[in-house]
Amino acid sequence: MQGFRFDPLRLPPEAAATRQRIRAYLSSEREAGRFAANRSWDSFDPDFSRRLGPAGFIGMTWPKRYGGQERSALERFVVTEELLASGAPCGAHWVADRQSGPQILKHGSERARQEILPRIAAGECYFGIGMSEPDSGSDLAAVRTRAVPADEGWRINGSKIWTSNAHRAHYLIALVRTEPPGEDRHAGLTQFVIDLSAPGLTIRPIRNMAGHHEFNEVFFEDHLVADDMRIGPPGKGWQMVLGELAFERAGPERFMSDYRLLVEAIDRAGPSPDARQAVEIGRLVSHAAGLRRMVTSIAGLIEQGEVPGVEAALMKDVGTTFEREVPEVVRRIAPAEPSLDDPADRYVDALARVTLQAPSYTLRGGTREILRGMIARGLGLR
Amino acid sequence: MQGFRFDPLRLPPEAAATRQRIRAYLSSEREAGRFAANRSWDSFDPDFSRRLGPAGFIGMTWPKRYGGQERSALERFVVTEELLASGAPCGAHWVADRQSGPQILKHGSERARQEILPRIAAGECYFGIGMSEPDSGSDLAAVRTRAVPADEGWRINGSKIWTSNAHRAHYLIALVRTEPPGEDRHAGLTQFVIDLSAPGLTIRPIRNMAGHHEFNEVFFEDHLVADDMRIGPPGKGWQMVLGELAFERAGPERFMSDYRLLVEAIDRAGPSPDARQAVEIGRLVSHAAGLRRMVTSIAGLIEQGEVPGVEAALMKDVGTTFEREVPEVVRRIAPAEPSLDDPADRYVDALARVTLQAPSYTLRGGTREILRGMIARGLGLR
Amino acid sequence: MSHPDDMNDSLSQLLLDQAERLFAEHAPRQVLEAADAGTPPEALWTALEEAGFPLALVPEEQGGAGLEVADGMRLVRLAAYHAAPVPLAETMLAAWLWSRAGGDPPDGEITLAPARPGQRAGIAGGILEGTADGVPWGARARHCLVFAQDASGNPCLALVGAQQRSARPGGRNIAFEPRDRLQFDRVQLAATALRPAPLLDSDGFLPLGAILRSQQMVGAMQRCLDHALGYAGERVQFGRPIAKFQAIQHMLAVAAGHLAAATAVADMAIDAMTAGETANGDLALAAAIAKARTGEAAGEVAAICHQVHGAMGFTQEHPLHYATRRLWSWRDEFGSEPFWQERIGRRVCAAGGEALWPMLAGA
Amino acid sequence: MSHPDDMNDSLSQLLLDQAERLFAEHAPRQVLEAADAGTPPEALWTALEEAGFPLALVPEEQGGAGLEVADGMRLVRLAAYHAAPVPLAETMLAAWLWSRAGGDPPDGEITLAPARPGQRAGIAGGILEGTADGVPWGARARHCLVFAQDASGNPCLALVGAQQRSARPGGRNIAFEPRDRLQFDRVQLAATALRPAPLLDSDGFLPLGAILRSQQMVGAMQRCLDHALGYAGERVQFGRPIAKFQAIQHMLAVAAGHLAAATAVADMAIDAMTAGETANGDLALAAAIAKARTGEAAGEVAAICHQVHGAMGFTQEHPLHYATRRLWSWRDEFGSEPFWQERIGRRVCAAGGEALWPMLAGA
Repeated sequence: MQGFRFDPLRLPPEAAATRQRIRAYLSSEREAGRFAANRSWDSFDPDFSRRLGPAGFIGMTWPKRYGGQERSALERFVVTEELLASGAPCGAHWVADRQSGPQILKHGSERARQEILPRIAAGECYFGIGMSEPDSGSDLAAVRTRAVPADEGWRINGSKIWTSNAHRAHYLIALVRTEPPGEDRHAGLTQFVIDLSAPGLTIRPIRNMAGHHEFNEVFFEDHLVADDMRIGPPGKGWQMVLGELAFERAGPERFMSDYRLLVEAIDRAGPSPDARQAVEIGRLVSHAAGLRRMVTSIAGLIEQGEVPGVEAALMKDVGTTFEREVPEVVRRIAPAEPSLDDPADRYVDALARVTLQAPSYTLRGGTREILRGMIARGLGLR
Repeated sequence: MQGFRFDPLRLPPEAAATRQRIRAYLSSEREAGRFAANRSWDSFDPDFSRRLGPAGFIGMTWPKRYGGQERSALERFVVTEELLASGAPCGAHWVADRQSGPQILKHGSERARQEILPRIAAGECYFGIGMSEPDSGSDLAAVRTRAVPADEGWRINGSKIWTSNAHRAHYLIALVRTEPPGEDRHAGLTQFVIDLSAPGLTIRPIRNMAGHHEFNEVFFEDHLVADDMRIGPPGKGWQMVLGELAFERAGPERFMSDYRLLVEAIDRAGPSPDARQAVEIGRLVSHAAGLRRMVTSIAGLIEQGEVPGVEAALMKDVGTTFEREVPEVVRRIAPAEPSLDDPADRYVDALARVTLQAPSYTLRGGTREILRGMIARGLGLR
Repeated sequence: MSHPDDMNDSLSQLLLDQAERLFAEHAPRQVLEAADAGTPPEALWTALEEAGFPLALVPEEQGGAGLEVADGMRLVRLAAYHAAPVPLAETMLAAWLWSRAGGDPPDGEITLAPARPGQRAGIAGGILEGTADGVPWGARARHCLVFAQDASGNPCLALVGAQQRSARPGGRNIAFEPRDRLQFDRVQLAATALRPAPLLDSDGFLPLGAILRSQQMVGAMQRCLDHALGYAGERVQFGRPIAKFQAIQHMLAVAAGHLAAATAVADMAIDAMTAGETANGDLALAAAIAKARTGEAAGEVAAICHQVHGAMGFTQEHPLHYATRRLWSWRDEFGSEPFWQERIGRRVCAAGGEALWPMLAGA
Repeated sequence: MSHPDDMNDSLSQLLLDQAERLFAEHAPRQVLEAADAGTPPEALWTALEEAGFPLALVPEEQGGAGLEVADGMRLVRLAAYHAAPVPLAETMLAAWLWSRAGGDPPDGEITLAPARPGQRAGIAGGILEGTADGVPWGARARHCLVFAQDASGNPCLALVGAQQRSARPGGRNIAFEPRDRLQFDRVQLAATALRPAPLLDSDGFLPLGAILRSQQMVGAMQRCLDHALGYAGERVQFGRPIAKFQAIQHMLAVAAGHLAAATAVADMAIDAMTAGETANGDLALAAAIAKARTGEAAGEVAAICHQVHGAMGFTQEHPLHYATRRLWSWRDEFGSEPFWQERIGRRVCAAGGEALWPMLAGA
């Protein structure tokens, strides 16, 4: 396909070695009872992240002088997929490691790099995402939060919404308008690193339908941010955000959010499944295998320094469609009444949690409709 | 739902009596070896129709003076669903009975009624549909075939496409432009009954992908049509065509085109199906049951003289989605390599024919996309 | 989308209007929130009892309102439309069955047990023995109507008071409705508390419970679609309401199709229940079809409506989840889709392909 | 959409260009029409033989072109993209296997039998016995490579000439490709015509046949999507190309997703075949995954591309059906999706949930 690059990629030997290292690490964590399996990248556990960082598994690709390991993107990829497969609670550091850190490394000031990256890599510093606003969800270019030049840098007024973990993260990267909207509605936007402990911010919790507090609305009232907390040139925020989104959409978490439910369903079916169970599980596995290969190819593009925007959109659309199917399929082959009140039954518990989480899979990080529009553009239809 | 009327309907006693009559008739036909089962309303068999008419099952609702039986729309409905369930080859008279005859009865001239309706009811006179043109398929209002007043009535130039059976039918009802396109693109269209044996017509066959000749392109070159072969007032063709389409979309053939494949698959699975087969067949049956009730409700609306445009669109969308699923589901529970060369294996034969026909289900009579647009309008979204 | 009461029906508009006002007054947002947090909506239940709704299906001579089954099911849909967090449907059904068995239904909530496939209770010498999981409001209901078979396999109904059974409370479905484990540990029944079960076969409450949940899912789907249509008309992105995007329009058209099909089979089940009062209607098949098709529609409609709502519908603030969490719970209760699909499929296959049509259209 | 040869690959551009020209010249529309009507495309086959494609995978020292497996599969996709109505894929695979078994592959078309699950042939004392249905070009191929097991269950290959087997010709799949019944009636094999089978286990040709069909489906899906993208850009309705409608865009985006996923698993199967040359690669699992996922994608892509084409794509005139009829045929050959899905599922379940990840990502 024109512009769709899913070239076969064989992982290099060092990636295999890294895989063994992270597997050994996770095994020891599990054996020590340090994490409940069946969590995922939306489970916030700072203790887990504070151990994972010093073990060398956060910020792996960054220069050593910023706390990184100077590993390849493929080694980082292997670590992320192993974390997901094990059901480790990665939510605390996930955004910082995946997209905020890389944005700062690539487009941030030297001060931002020195102050922030080593703390991320240590598993101590967490980020939220500051893109959406109440009136601009899918239509990101419609953001109305404004930054105007001030003595110390910029003064920001407005609000951001759906910022995961803003109440327990340290920073977010906010996309704000720095010039009035003109002919080109993508122009005049700028990204800034926002210190969530600084004055001029109010955080309002937004509980999700399962009753959990993950989302927030963040209000900016004359919030001051230094110019060296700017990401990329003023007015070029749209280009910045596209790059950030490609990273946000490109990883294995876009088909593995409920991987642990699949694992539990397999065990529920048992070693001698009936034909229905075998067929449906086999079908899901055939999908997972294809997706894993696609996401591996994308990791290869990232390793080559590419920004795989359309490929990431396509993989995320196919991957999240799969994620949405997993609970719907397994509930049919291993019937259960889902409940959050019986954690001892790991299958029922996973089914309940995933059922309540699944609607977000095709929304967060770009809705299905936005992604399909991007794919259609990649196909030359728009 | 606003405007969606699927009220429960209990069929009246006379419908039950009619059902027994048509069942007895079809049984005797089958026993006499007069039709191969597993055909449907797209199988053209004039012999079958010429027996069915005199038996009183065509044009049933029409006045006796035009060859009808003055039966209710619900009795006609029962006959159509029994024909479909039995796999009778109804293609010859189907369009004439369903939509062309009713259009002529309601909006045609007395001459047209007297000349044509009794022959339809006798099972001797067949119609094609003259709506689509090469450049106006879904966008019907874009028709370019033109009729201009002439001494004897109207002179028509242009062409119609996808006219099923034009090469073996007697008439078609054509939608043509009688006034230049203006502000209101739906204005200035008129419907005419076209005698396919008259001069000024050329019929070009269009074979379908299975190699069958059902479709045609009909070219009009100074074709003359008398004014009393006009349907409805000049310029009001759009209103005429909407009414015709509601009838075209409202019947049980919109979920029963491949009903016989389901029957064969049930027999293929046998009396002791495995769990996969039982579950999937049970699922399809649950869909069929709901659709049958919906289409029965629509028949009730028609009996009350309503034009159930939106309900028909909704039923057709749900019904054809079901029809598209049938071959995809049964091939998974009763695997076979489909072939047209083994008619003795009725399941394999039905599977092959349906597989090749299925793409048309969600196209003919209004594409899925057009229907969903109509439903959305019914929901108040447009 | 409209309210369930837009339908033509025989229930007086008066009664449905009354119910509508009752739910508006006694099941507002705060009551749903409180119920989710564990506080039962006592005022709501009291109001329902005062209106006579729990015993609506019971004949007047037995202390009820003598409502027709179809009208009662309309009320069940309306309660579900409002996500009323009370066992109204269960109580209506239990009271109806008990009255048909010749008993006078008691006041207060009545639940039904067993409620899951594969669970059974037994009766011998007037003594009830058994365990039932996932019983709706099992710990809170004042009475539990238990389906049990005696040694000869005869279906019986036992009316068991709260003090007679032990309950392990604390379980909830994902709509946070109580679903408790009840144990009947050699419960000695009074003579008037044990009766031959009308209408039921060895499946116990499963078919009628499935019909209840089907009606409720219809009501909750209507609510989802109402929410989504409203939201799509208001939410502006890229300079226009999202209702104007073809993708949104087509998704909602599909959802409307599922709702229409689900309503059709739920209506069909009502007919079968009604016929069952006087003739031997094919209740089991109608229940199976209703639950299978409605449950499938529930998943699709919930998914579509969440997609239309975007992140907003995923929040506790937005009321969408009161409907969708119920859909995701109810579709698995009293037998999930595959349970009933398999039933249908086995019956259809055993009869053979040509027998399907008479099964659908009547002999 | 692009041609299969846009990929980076090791096959020289020269060779693929040559193949492209060859198909353009020898497999134009008229040749496809004639083949559908029963006239074999002899000039096409002759041209393919002259180019050395049928024996492309055979080592040079055994008279072949010594092409790598991956490049050979690229050629298979290209032939399928052009709907070339010849058993090129089957011949390439048969010749490759026979050469790996130590034999020198003959000229002419070679087919594979048995080709369906559950069918078997046996060898005893150099005598072959068995029946195989649905054999691709079974009546026309000059040779048939037969998989058979001897009395001890050892997998063998037998090369059988046309005069040695009886054929019931006339069967075709719905792409009108010949699928004949072959009978091996006490066929006495020459010593050089019977060899121990490399790579194969008791499944015989099923896994490798499944991989062939997977590659072919990738090629045919690429063609479908190319057709649909072209048509959507040209066809004007309501005053604009239908490509501008969101419904069309989203459908085609979904199709592109299926194609990408199918390509990924088809590539994976090529890796497994390649690995199998030197190590004990997990061919069976890779084949199962490839056929299951590709077959599922084939149905979806064909459906979407027909929907985009409207009535036009339903005609014999429009070339779309040369691709879609092949997809509908190939997905059921060498085991349909559920056949392979069940294999995968049984293996995964037997190993347990935690073993799935190492199975996907490597131990």
